Order: sequence, then structure tokens, then C-alpha cells
Amino acid sequence: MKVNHREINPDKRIAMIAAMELKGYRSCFVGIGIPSDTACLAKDTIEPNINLIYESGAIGAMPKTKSYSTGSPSIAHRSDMITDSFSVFSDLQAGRIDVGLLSAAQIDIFGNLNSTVIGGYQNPKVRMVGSGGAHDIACLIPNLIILMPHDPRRFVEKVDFITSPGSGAAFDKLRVKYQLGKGPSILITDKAKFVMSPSGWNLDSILDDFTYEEAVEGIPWKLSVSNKRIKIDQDILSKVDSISGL
Amino acid sequence: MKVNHREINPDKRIAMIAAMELKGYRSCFVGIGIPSDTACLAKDTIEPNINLIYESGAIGAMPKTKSYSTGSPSIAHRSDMITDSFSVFSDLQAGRIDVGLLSAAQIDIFGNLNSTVIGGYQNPKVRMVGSGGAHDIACLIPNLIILMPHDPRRFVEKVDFITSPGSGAAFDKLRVKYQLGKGPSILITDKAKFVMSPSGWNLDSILDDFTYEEAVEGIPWKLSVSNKRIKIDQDILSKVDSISGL
Amino acid sequence: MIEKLSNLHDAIKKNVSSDDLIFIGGFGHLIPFYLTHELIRQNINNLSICRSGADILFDQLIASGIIKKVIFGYIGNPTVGLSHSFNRAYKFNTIEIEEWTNQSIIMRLHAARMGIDFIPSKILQIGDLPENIQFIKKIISPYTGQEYSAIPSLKPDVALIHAQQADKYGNVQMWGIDGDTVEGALASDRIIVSVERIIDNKEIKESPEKTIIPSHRVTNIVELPWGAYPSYVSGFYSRDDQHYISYDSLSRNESELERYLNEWVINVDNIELYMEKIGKENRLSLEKGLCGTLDES
Amino acid sequence: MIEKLSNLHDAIKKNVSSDDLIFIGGFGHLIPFYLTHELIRQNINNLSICRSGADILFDQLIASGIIKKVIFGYIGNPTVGLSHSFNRAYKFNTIEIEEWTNQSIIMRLHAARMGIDFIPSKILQIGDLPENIQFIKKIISPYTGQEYSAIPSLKPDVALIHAQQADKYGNVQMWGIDGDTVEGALASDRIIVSVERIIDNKEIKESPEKTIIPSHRVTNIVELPWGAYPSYVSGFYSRDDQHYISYDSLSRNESELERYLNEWVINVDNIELYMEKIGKENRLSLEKGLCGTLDES
Repeated sequence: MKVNHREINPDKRIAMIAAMELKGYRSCFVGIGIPSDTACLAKDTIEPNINLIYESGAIGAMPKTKSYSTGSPSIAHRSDMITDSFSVFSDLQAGRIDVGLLSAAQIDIFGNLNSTVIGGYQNPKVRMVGSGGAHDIACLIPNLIILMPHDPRRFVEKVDFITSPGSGAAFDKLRVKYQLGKGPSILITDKAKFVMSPSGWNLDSILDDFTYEEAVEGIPWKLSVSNKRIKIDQDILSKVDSISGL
Repeated sequence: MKVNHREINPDKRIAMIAAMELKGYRSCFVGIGIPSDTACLAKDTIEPNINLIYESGAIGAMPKTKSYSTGSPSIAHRSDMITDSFSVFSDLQAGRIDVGLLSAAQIDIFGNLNSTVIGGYQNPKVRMVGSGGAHDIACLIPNLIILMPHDPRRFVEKVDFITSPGSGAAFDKLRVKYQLGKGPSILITDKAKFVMSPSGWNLDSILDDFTYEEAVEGIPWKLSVSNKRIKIDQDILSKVDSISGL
Repeated sequence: MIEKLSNLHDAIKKNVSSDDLIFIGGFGHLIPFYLTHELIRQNINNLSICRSGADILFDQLIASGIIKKVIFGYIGNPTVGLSHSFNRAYKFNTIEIEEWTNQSIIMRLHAARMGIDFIPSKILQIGDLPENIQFIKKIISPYTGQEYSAIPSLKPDVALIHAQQADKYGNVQMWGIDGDTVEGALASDRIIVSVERIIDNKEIKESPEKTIIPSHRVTNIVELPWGAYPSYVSGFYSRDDQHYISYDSLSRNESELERYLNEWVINVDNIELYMEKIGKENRLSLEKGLCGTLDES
Repeated sequence: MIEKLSNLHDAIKKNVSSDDLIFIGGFGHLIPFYLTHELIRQNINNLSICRSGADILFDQLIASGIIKKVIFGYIGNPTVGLSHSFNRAYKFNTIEIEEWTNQSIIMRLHAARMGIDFIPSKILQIGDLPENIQFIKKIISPYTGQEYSAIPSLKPDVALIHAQQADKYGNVQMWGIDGDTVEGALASDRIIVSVERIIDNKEIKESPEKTIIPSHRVTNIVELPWGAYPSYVSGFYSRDDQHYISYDSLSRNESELERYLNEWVINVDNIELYMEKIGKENRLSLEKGLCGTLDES
């Protein structure tokens, strides 16, 4: 099956690329939206052994309809376990959950994420929803993958507010000192994959049918060229349309 | 109904006298044995509003058969709630449980209780079961009632080991400093009731049909005379035989 | 046993006062809309409200002008958008905020539930949040020297929660998603619970594992079927996602929102009117939805 | 999904080593007798064992000479009497002990479960226990100056627990008395669970509230019906109080106890033999007892 990836919608492209990163993990802390959809896609294809954990306390759901809240009926329905948020966050802090997926309104070169305010904290241009569990996941999860639609306004030199701390030079030492997770190591957009280095994100590979220029367009960080191509797993490609939220 | 209390067995006498002390309380932390039986008797008679809380996490049971463990079938069966021990001990520390009942191998004038060793800790004559939840209850519960069979060997000048701290001059100041409960305030034997003062236990009242000499026999503390008599509530008297463990 | 049944008016009137700190239950599931709306109807003001993830019920309370302070980890309309009333109040400085994260709010409640001042945690040590929580302090482990943030306890005066069922003595049974509802209730001094139905104590004793708050901790039980609408109740009715979506657009406009609050809060001053307002057809469709009574999936 | 089913021998062999710290579940209810006896049969020694309230299973392990250290809040034969093997070992200095209280052991496990070093608590500040826990330290609240004991975390290498049922993926379901069983399991690095029966994942999904450990945390599941005898399993069989009473007298005498251990542990090296040893008549009577399958009360 030959597919032109440009014809697939951006959310699905993110989910497909990111799903491939979940291979080998056993437990995944997910929020509603693309993170949840990505994990469902991975579980349905290349990583059936991954357990989806929602902060509402539901574990093991595979929502069949669009979910609005991490506590929605589709998340509770036919889950394997319903515990409480305290228990899930305790497991998170104890290092018992393998990998997390996060998105945000803004991201910078060190993977700092902002979901709090655009502008200053006291007098913002836009006041957003706040951390929720994002700060907690970004601090504590051993492995963190960031998912971002390729909207240049989201990619900034420095986020207006660090809701969820990144890694690299910014926080690596403090992360060791405070026994935190190692912070974001992978960034997936709808066109490319980036990996974290001490000096920030490097372009790792580009989705088939997209150019280097498209992959880095509007991103304010210095990014070297990469010729590596992302090939979507056939099983993922064939099942992406069946994931409820996508 | 005229009863000679000398003809009632000692455990039942303790339970009857102590049950009368539970009037007005809403929640009671109980262990297996006379404490549990006492609370059941009170609930069945003068204080139907009292909720029995076992450290196993069972709440609201009224065991119909003899129970050996705080986790026994009779404690789980037909309880109103089964939570976990963490939850019960948290409620205890937060001051959310009204009253507790404890017994032990030894008691002294300040209500210090010993359930750990007879003799020295490192090389004891008798090694006993240890604190269990007794230390925790003695420290934390707002109101504490001690139940002791009148066996002179149990009443000592100074306990060999303070498993569960008492009150009076010994610990009153530290109890305030550490935000603890006020410690034991009432001691019930099978012949009498004692109340705590800063200088230790005072004899409060004596069960009908027993003499002052019998009530204080073998107790090594200085105790003034009391002419007050304990009259058992008729309802309690008529139902004491129906309590399973007694 | 002491009977805890109450009518809605008295349960709120007797147990909630101006200046109280209120924990509001419901994590997507079991949000106590109708019970909490009574605060608006009785115009009890100067309130502080807290929970981890707050949705449109918080928005409605803020819009009604009875809130002094919001203590939260998240505030919005999940997936749909922002909390517009919160954002207006924030902009015009008509409310105080104390902004945490979901985990830290839950740990604050957990500390209160355990009867201690603080709990050590690894979070809130890096990023911009810690410096905006001006009173947060550090604590050093006496065993390892490890540096933690000291998460201070948060002990609400009152918890308002919704559950499936309770007996008249106050044994409350809940199933499905809990989130931080039980944690917040157990942390609070008084607990007021609205339920879909009152059941016999005999039924409680048949499944004591479903009981999540013991009777002696409960202040009052109020029977309010459909009281969690437009959120949902597992085993009763599903979530009205469309209501949340409509709320996003109408709440952008203050006069439209005022009309909504009149229609859905002020004028529906008994639960039968609320059920009527939801509508027979919509109720049937929600009963057939996921997790509803008539759900056959 | 990864299948977690294992035979008993491999589950213990692969996951427990000499010198491990082991949490053993069961609070009156669900004590994992048969699963834990495998430690004796495989002679894995130098073990440290911990839990809040320990009963005759601890006594049997100590009698078998495989225990280096006991960490406990209570050790005995509930209501019936003392732990005679523990007392002998204590007298002759053949084991180390670390003596706490039930609440402090549970809080130690709770701290480990939460991934922190210690939890502040009001207990263990007065009386003779604190000074006999030589390494216990104090902590001062940075908010109020309140002085607390710092209860250090306790993170076991392995938890051995028994539950009613699980699926092959490792979703474990339990009901009835929990005590500190789930807390101890969640605190541990590896979790081995024996169950009365294996059920289909479909059945798990019908009552997800009964699941108490998620599949990804579970190391192995071993099907061992009657594995909790002489303790009990709600919904399956009642407690054999008489067995506990007999154990008190026989365990006072070392050679009688050796005979008992041969009969009840060494020689019953598969679960069918254990069931046979319990006896058909006794099993039927326990099934009819309180909380048993055939309980009609």
C-alpha cells in the first residue's frame, strides 16, 4: 500500500509516529486527546503489552468513542481497574510507570512546556487551564515523549511560563539532585521526530513525503539537517482510522 | 430483677461497666476480645449510634460468633464498610475517631500499658506479642478507656516496658506538645472504675456486691476510699449473655 | 442510629457558611452540580473552593460572584476549552487564586486526611510553578539528606460530593471513577453527600466494599436523582458532552451566561424541575449511553 | 499481553533470593500460606520478612530457620497466644528484630508506595518503643514548627500475597478484609500472587473496581486453590480457628512442630496434596462456614 502521508490529517500523523516510540514499554501515563489516542493505537498494533493509565484512576481502557475528560464514561467502561488518582500519582512518583505522553500550548528548545499563561503570570494575554497533572508527569516519569502539532506559534525560544519542566542544560542537574525522571527525550510533530541533547532538540528524522524545510518551518531553534526518514509501520497505518478520537 | 454481680463472670462484668462509658460516642476503635465485646454490648443497648471500627479496615460489624482475629470472617461479615488499615489509622491520627478501648498484660499508676516484654527488653522473662495498634491508639485517640481483669499481677508500680503510653504527670506535657490524644482517662476492672488525675488513678466507684477491699486488692497504688456504687443498666444486664465472645 | 437524611436547603444552610473552604467532589464522573448550585441559590458568599481538576461547575460558581478564592490544579472545560468566567475574574482581579498541580492538590488533601501538616514530595522543585506558590517550603530527609518540597496539608471545612447511593445512617456507596473525590471528602471536617437513591442498610451490608465513607463521618445525605447532570453517574446515566460544548460558547458572553444560570440554577429550585429541564428525551438517551442504566454495550 | 501465569516452583525460584526483604500479605484474611511455604520447601534463606500484624505463618518461617530478620508491629497467634518459635529465636538470639507498631509499619510501606523516604507522624514520640528503634529520627514541620517522628520508608524486594482471582495478564481482584495487603504489595518491587481461581479478562472488565493491583505491576500469578488455609478467603472458605488453636499447643514443643512442618509443608509439595491434607470433610465444613461459598447466613 503506497500512501501519501500529506493526505493524512496532522493529528493522525502525530499519533502514528509517536505510537512507534511506545514499543517495549509496559505502562503509559496518558491524558485525553492525542496522547490517549497514540497509546491506544500502539496497544492495538505494535505494543499490545502496554497498559494505559489515566490520572482519574482508570487503567486498561481502550475508549471506543471520543472522550472529553480523563474521567469520561468511555475511560471507565471496560477498563481493567479503577483505582483513585492518589494511587496513580503515587505509582508515578515511585517510578512505577514507564512512559508518559504530554502536549501543551508552547514548547521551547529544552522541552519546557507551557499550559498556564501566554504573557506574564500576573497579567496574561491568555490565561489557560494550568498544569493539571502535566507538571507532575514531566517531573516524575522516567521517559517522556512530547506530542505537538506543527503550529509555529507553539514553538518558541523560551516559553512564557514553565508549567512542565524540560531537560537538557536547563534542568538535567536538578533532575538528578531531586531524583526526578530524565525529562523529555523525544518530540513528535506531524512532520518529524526530534531528540533531546544537552543543548536542546535535534532533528532526528522526517516523515515520508515531507521536506526538511517543512519539518523545521517556523521553529526558532537551530536545527541541523537530517536525511533519516520515518517509515510508518503498516499495521499502524492500516489501523489509525479506527482510533476513536482521531 | 435483683442480681448478685459476684455470680457474673469477670469478663462480662468488665464489658457491662465499660459499655456504660460509651454513651454519647459516635465511633469507637476496638480490638478483638473484651474491647470488641464491650462496644457490641453498648451498641446493642445504650448507644445504638456508635460505629465499631476495627484496624483490619472493617467498620460497622456486630460479630455473632467468637472472633479470633481483627480480620476474622465474623468481623467482615455484614459490616457496613470494608476499607484498609491505612485509612483507619489515618482517621485515627486525624482525630476522626472518638474513643478507643485497650487492654494489656500490665498497667501502672499513670495508665502506661505493656504488651511487649515481662522483664528487660533485650533478655525478657516473657516475650509477648508487641504493640500491634495499641501504641498508636494510646497515642492518638482523643478518649481512651482501659479494660483490665482484676489480676493483681497485672497492676504494677511501673510497667516493665511502656508499649502504650499513659497520661498524668508522666506524659501530659508531651501529649500537648506532640498534638496527641489526652491518654487514658478511665480504667475499668471487673470490680471497679478508676479515673485518671495528674498524680495517677483514683478509685471512682465500685460495682454492687463488691467491697472496697476487693476493688483495690493487690493494686500497688495509693487509692482513697470511695463509696460510689456502679449500678449496671438493666438493658445491658439483660443482654450481656447474648454477646458472642463473652 | 442517627439519621443523616436531610432536605437540600437545610443540609447546605446548616453546614456551609460564608468564608468556608469547600472541597467539591467529582472527577469527570459524579460532579455534584445540583447540590453545589444550592450555594448559589442561597447566595452563600466569600467562599474558597478547591479540588485538583475543576470543570464548569467551578466556572458557574465564579460567575455567580460567591467565590473569594480558587485553589486548583487545573481549571477548564475538559477537551472543549477554557473556564471563561475564571479567566474574566482572574483578569479583573475579582478572585484570589492558589495554583498547584493535580498531584500536589491531592497530596495536600492526603496530608489533611492523615492528620499531618505536610507530606514530602519530589514535585514542585523545578519550573515556574514553585516560585508562584509563595509559601511553599522545602524539607530535607533526615535519613538520606534528600531534598523534597514540603506539600502543606489542605483541610476543607466542608466537602460536597455526589455518589450512587447511601442508607439513611450515612453509609455512602460509590463505584466507577473516583479521582480525588473520596480523598477530598475524608480530608474535610463535614461531608455532605447527594445520592441518586437511598437504599436500605441491609443492601449496604451485602457489599460493604462499595462503601467509601463510613456513616459516622457523614454530616448529611440528600437524595438528588440526576444531581450530577451534565456529568455522569456510572450505572445511572451517561455524560452530556453536548451540554459542556454548548457551555463553552455561551459562557464566553456574560449576559448569555447569566441567562443560563437563571435557567439552570436559580429557577430550578427543586430537583424535579432540574429533571424536567434536562428533558425526558435527553434523560432517556443518557440512560442508554455508556455507563447508563440502559447501556447494553 | 504478557502472560503472568506461572507454576509455583518457578514463581518463587525466579523472583526470590537469599537476603531479600519480603512483604507477606494477609490480615487475618487471605494469608498466603501455601505460596509462602514454598520458601521453606526451596530452602531460600537469610530472608527478612515484614508486615504489620504477623500470625502463625511467620512462626512457621522462623521455625524453619530461613529467616534472618523480622520487621513487625505484632507477632503472635491472634487471641490464642504467642508466637513460640519467634520467642525461642528471640531468646537464643538467632534472629534480628525490628519492632514497630501496626500503624508505623503501614506508614513505612505507604512511604515506599509513594516513592518518598519518610512520612511525618505523631506516633512513636513517647513511651519505650521509640528508644528501641535506634535509627528513628525526628522531623520539624516547616509550616508550624510541629515536631513529628519521621517514619522511614520500607520497600520490600518481593511481596507474596493471596487473592480471590486474577486473569492471565495479572489483573488481580480481591474483596473482603485487606488490612495492609494491598499497601504492602504496591510498595514492593516484585509482586507474586496466588489466587483461588484464574478468570477471563472479560470478567475482570465487568467489575474493574474489584481489581486491586494492575497487571503491569504483577510479576507472576499462581493458581493455588485453598492456598490461604488455615486462614480464609471471603466467598470461598471460612477460617479454621481450630487449626490455629492446635498450632498453639504443638508449636510449644520443637519436635512436635518439626513433625507438623513435615506434614503440612515439606511433604505436601503440590496443592492437591495440601487440599487432601486439609480433608474433604473439613473443606466442606469451611465452605459452609461464615464467608464460605456455601455460607447461607
